[in-house]
Amino acid sequence: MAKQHVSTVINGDPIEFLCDANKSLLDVLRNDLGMTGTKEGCGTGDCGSCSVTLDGRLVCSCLVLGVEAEGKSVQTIEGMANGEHLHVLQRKFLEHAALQCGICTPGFLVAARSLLERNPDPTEEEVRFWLAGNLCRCTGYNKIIEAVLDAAREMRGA
Amino acid sequence: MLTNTKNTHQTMKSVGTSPVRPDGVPKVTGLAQYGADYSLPGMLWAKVLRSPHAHARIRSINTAKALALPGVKAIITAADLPNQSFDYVGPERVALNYWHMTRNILAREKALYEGHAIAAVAATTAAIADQAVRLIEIDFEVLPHVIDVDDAMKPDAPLLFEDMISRGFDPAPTKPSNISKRLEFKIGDLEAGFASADEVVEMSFKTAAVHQGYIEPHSCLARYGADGQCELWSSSQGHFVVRAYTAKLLGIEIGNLLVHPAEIGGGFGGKTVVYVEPLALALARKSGHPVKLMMSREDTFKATGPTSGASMTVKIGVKKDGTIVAADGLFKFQAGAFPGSPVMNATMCAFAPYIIPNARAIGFDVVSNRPKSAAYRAPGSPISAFAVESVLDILAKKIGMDPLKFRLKNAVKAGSPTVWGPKHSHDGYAETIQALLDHPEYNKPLGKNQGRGVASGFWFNGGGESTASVHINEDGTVVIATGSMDVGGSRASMALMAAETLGVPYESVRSTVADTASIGYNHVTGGSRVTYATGMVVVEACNKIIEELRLRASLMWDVDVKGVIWEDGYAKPADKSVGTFEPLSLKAIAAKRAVTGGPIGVESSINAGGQAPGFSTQFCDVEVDPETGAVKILRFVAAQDVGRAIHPKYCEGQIQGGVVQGIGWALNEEYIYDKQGRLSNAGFLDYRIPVASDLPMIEAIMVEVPNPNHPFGVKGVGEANIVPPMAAVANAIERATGTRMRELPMSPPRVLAAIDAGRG
Amino acid sequence: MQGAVNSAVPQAVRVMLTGGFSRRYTNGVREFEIQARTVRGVIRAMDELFPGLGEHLEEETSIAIDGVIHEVVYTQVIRSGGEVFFIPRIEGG
Amino acid sequence: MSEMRFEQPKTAEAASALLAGTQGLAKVLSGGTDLMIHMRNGNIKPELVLDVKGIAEMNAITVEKNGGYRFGGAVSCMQLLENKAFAETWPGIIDGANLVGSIQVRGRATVAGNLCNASPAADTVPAMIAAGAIASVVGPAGRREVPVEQIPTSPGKTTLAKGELIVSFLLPKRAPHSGDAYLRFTPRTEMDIAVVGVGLSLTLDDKGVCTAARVSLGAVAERALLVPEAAAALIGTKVDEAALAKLAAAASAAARPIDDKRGTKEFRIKIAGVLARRAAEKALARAKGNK
Repeated sequence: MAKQHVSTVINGDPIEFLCDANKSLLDVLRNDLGMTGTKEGCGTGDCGSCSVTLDGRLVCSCLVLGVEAEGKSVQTIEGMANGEHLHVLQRKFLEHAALQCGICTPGFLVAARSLLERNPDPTEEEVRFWLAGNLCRCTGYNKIIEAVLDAAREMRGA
Repeated sequence: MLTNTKNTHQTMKSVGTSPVRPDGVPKVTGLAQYGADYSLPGMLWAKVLRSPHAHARIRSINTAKALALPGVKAIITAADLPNQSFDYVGPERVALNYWHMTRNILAREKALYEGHAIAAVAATTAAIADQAVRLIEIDFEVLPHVIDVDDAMKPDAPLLFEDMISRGFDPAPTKPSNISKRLEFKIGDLEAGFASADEVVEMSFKTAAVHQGYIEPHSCLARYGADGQCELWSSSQGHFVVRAYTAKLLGIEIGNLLVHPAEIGGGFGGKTVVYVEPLALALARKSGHPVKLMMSREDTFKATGPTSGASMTVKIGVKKDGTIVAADGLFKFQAGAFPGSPVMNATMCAFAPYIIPNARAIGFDVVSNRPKSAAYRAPGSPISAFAVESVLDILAKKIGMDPLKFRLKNAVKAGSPTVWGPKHSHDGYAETIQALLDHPEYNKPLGKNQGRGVASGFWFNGGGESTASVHINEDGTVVIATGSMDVGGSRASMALMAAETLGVPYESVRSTVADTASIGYNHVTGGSRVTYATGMVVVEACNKIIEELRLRASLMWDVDVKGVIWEDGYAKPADKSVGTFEPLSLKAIAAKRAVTGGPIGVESSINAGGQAPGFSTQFCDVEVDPETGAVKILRFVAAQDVGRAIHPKYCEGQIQGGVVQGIGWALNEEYIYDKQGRLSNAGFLDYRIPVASDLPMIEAIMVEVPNPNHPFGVKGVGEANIVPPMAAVANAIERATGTRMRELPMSPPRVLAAIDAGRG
Repeated sequence: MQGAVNSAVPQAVRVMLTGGFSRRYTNGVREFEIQARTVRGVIRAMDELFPGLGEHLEEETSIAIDGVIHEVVYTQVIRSGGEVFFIPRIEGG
Repeated sequence: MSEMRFEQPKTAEAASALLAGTQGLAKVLSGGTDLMIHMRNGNIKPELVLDVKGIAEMNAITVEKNGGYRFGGAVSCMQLLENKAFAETWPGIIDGANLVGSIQVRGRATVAGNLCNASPAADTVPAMIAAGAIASVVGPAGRREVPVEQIPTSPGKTTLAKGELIVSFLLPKRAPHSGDAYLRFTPRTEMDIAVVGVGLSLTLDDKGVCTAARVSLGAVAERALLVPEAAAALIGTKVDEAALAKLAAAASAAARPIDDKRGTKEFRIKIAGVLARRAAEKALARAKGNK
C-alpha cells in the first residue's frame, strides 16, 4: 500500500505529511516531523509520556494512528508556550521543582492544561485522579500536584 | 563547624535557596534532547533479536534470509565483538568482569535469560529492521532453567556456568554451582551475645526482584567514522563510564570514542551500565552508517538489570531495657544471569544504624536465569533493611518499648563500631529519630484497621573522581562545566555553590555538563556522590580562579598580590596601605583580561573522600481493608540527615521520590515469571509502579547535621530515603491487622491470605 | 627499613584489613603495625610484607583513616599512631 | 510501506460491506486503545482497519421514543461521562466507563470496543449487562438486536460474524426507584485491569422491596457472567443483611476464575462476594436516592 497523505493542524500550524497506515501519531510526530518533545515511555498507553490533545481531547499519541490526524487539530508540548512566553503551568513546574529528570514533564504539562481547561478549581484529589494516567518515577508526585494547584489559583486570579 | 567558616548559615546568599534550574526551560518546552531524540542524515534503525528461552545453548545463528531483505545494511552477533579475558577487575564489591559483560550485551555460548540479546539488525527503516529480526534463524538447545534464589542454590539445580567454583569458601568447593561468592563480616562473640539476651527473635523473609522503573527506555545514536573516530549520543548516568565500557567491548581506544551526554530520563542506578551503546556502535562500524538503537519498554523490563530478589534470615537479641546485644543475618541474593548482586552492600548496611557489639552478616551472590542485576538506589540496603527493621519492630513490641525510642537507645554516633571494621565517624542518625519523636502527628491516635509503622535506613554515600572547569566570560559572567550527568537538578546545585564561592549572583553562572572531550574524567552520577564530590571540585576550581582574579587585579593596580583580597564578588585592597582603589568586579577584571595575561579559566580535578553516610528514619500510617487486603497509605513522614541542603526543593524531591519508589516496592512491584521462566508482566500495566492517585503528600523533613569535610557541609541525599519504606509499611500493616508480612510485595491477595490465616 | 617518605623520623601506624580481603591476600592476618607518614608509605610497607599486595590495595579498596572514608590516594597524610582500615570500595545506585 | 489499508466509511452498511469484502483480517477502529496494542506487539497484522468515527449514528447519544437511551458504538467513555443526563440515569455504567485505563485512554476507548475486545475483565461490560443493554448489530444480512451478555464468548472471541459490527446500544427505560453500580478490585487506584468486577442493577417498589435485579461478574470466568442466582437473592427482599449475605455467597459460587499474574483463584472467589455486597449497597443507596 502506498503511504497515505494526511493534512492536519499541529499547534495551530497547517501541516501535511505522508505516512504508512499502521504508523502511530507518536512515531509521525517524533520521527517524521522531528517534534521530539512528545516522549515514548512504553508505547502501550500505560505511562502518559506521549500525551497530546486531538481536537481538544487528551489522548496517548502512541495509541492513535497517524492517518487519524486527517482534518483534526493536534496540540503538543511544543505549542504550549507562546513563543518565549511560558504557559503559567510551565512556569509553576519550574518554580516548584516539579520535575527532576523531566522525561514525563511534557506529558504532565499537556494533561494538566487539559484538566484546567475543564476544571479551573480542582481539589488535590481531582488533580491526582486526572493525572493518574501519567507516570513519574522521580518526584513521588508531591511537587507536580502542588505546581498544578498553584497554576490553577493564578489562572483563576484567586 | 564548617571548614569554610565565612559561609555560616545566615550570611549565605545562594546556597540554601531554590532557584529555577538552568536546564529547566528546555525540559518544560520539549526542547531538551534525551537519548532517543537525536538523529543524523543517512541514519539506520536497529532492532535486537532476544532469546525466547530462559536457558538455552546457542548451536548456530543463520542470518542469510535476514541479510537478503532489501534495506537491511548490517547484522551483528557476539562474533562481531572481541572475546574478553576472564578476570575480576577493580574493587571487589563492584568487580567488573568483561568476560561476563560482553556476554550480557550479546549472548555467546548460551542464552541465559528470556530477553537476552543474541543478534542486532540495522536497516533503513524500523519496520524493515523489525521484519529482518524475525528472519534470523537460531538453533537452540533448550536447557532446564532456575529462577528462584533458593532453588538456584540447591545441589541439583541447573547450572548456568558449568565451571563456576564459588569464591569466598575456605577450602574452595570442588563441584561447580550457581553460588558465585560467599562473604562474611563479623565482630564480637555471637554466642555470648545471644546468651546474654532477654528476648531473641529469628525470622525469615523473601523479597522479589524489582526494576528501577525509569520512564525513559535505554536508547542511543552511534556514529563510527572512516578514520576510526567514533561518537555516541546516549542517555546514561555517566558518559565517561559508557565510553570506557563501550571502547573495551569493541576493542577500540578510549581516545577514539567521544560520548555526548544526552539528557537522561531517570536512572536510579540502572543506567550506570551499558546495553545498547556497544551494539549500536558495532552496527555503525559494520554498516558505515550512523545507527539509532532504542529499547522498548518490554526490552527494558526483560533485559536490563532489576535489583535482586532475596531470601534472608535475621536473628536479633535484646535486653529488657532495649539494648541490642547480638545480631546475625544471612542474606542470599539473586545476581541474575551473571555474578554481581549488591549483596555485599546489603551485609554491610543491614545493622549499620545500630551499636551492636556482637554481629555477623553472611552474604551469598547466586546466579539464576534472570536479567543480570544492576544497581538500584542504595543497592542492597533496602532489601536487608526490610528484614532487620521488621525483626527490630517485633522486639520493640515484645519488650513494650516505643519503636523510635528503642532505635534511639541503640543509635550509632561518631565512634560507634561497624560490622565491616572502621568506626563510624559522623553523627546524624539520632537526629533523624528525634525529628520524628518531635513530630505532632507521631502520637496521634488512629482508627479501626489503621496502624503506624516505623523504620530506619543507612547508605554510605559516595566520593570518587570528578573534574570541573570555571571560565570567566568577556563580560564577567561565569561558565562552569562538569562531567556529572544532571538527573535531578545538579546543574542548579553546582551553580549555587559556584555563585556562593565567587560571591556573584546565581543568575550570572551558566552551569553545563560537558562531553568526554571537553572536561576531565568524571565517575558516574550515582552513589549520592555528585553534590558532594563534584560540588567539592567546583568550589576548589572557584577558589583557584579567585587566586587568578586577585593576581589580575594586582597587575591592574600594580601592587603585590598579597595586597588584594576577594570579597562578595569583588577584588579589594587588603587595607589602606595598599592604596585607595575602587573594588574591581568580575566584569571590570574580565575587560582587562588581554593585557593582564589572556583568557581567565581553570580546571580542577579530585578523588574526593571524607563523605559522611546518609541516615533516614520514617513513619507511615496505613489503613488495611480486612475484606480485600488492600493497603491504603494515609500518611508518610520521612526524616533524613542531608548535611546541608544546597537546593532545598530538589533535596526534598529526592526524599519524596525515594519514599514513593519504596512504597511501590512494598505494595505492588515484582517480577512475575511463568513456568517456562518467561517474564509475564514486562510492561507498566502489570508491573505496577505507584500512580498519583495511590498516594498522599509525602512529608519530607530535612535534618541538617553538616559534614565538616565539605565546604558547604553537604551529605549525599539521593539514596538513604528508599531504604526504610518497605519495613515501615510492613510494620504499619502489623499494627493495623496483627499479621506480620514476611514477603514482598505485600499485595492484596497476600495480605488477605495472611489476615485470614491469622484469624485461623 | 625506612618506610618513611622523607628523611624525618618514621612514625608507627596501625593497618587493618577485612576478613575476606585478609583471607585472600595475607593468609588471614588482619592487623599490622608499620612505619609510614602517607598512604604511599603504607602501601609500600604492606607490599614489602606481601609482594603484589600493593596493587590489590590500590585497585580493590577504599580506605578509612581514623574512621573517615577516603579513596586510596597516595598523598593522603596519616597522623602518628593513626588507624588505617582498607575496606571494600562502595558503589552506589 | 505497509500492507495495511485504512478506510473511513460514512455509513454502517458501507462499513459492514468493507469488512465482509476483505479476505484477510479486517478490524474495526473506534478508540483503538486495545487494537493498537495488539498491532504493536505483533499479535495481529490486519489487512484492513476501518475507522468508524465518521459514521453519524455511531456518534450519537439520544433518548428513544420508549424513553430509553441509545448511544453509538463510536461514543468514547469521556463523551458518556460528560453527558450529565445519561450519567444521572445510569451511574453504574458511568462507574465502569470512569475506570477504563486512564483519562487519556478514556478519551478514545468506547464501550463497543471494550465489549468486542472481549477481555473477561472489561470494565464497562458488567454494568451494561446488569442494565440489560441491547446491542444493535449491522451485518451483511441486515440489522439484528443482541443482548450484550451474548456478545463475548471467551478471551478475544465474540459471537459477531464476519462483516458484523456494533452500531449502537439501547438501554431500557429506567423505572423509578432504580439504581445501578459497578465496582472492581485493583491493586492500584487507577491504570489497572480488574482482578474482579461486579455490575449490579436493582429496582425497588415504593415500599422499598426489590422487585427486579440483575447481577454481572467480570474477570472471574472466560467472559463476563450474568448471575441469576445472585439477583434472586435480592428480589423480594428489602436488600437487608440476610439478602446481602446470600447475594455474596451466590456471587462467590458463580465465580470460576483462573490463577494469573493479577490474582489467585481463592482471592477472586472471595472478593467476588465482597464486591457484590458493596455494589448492592451502592446501587441500593442510589435507588433510594432518586425519585
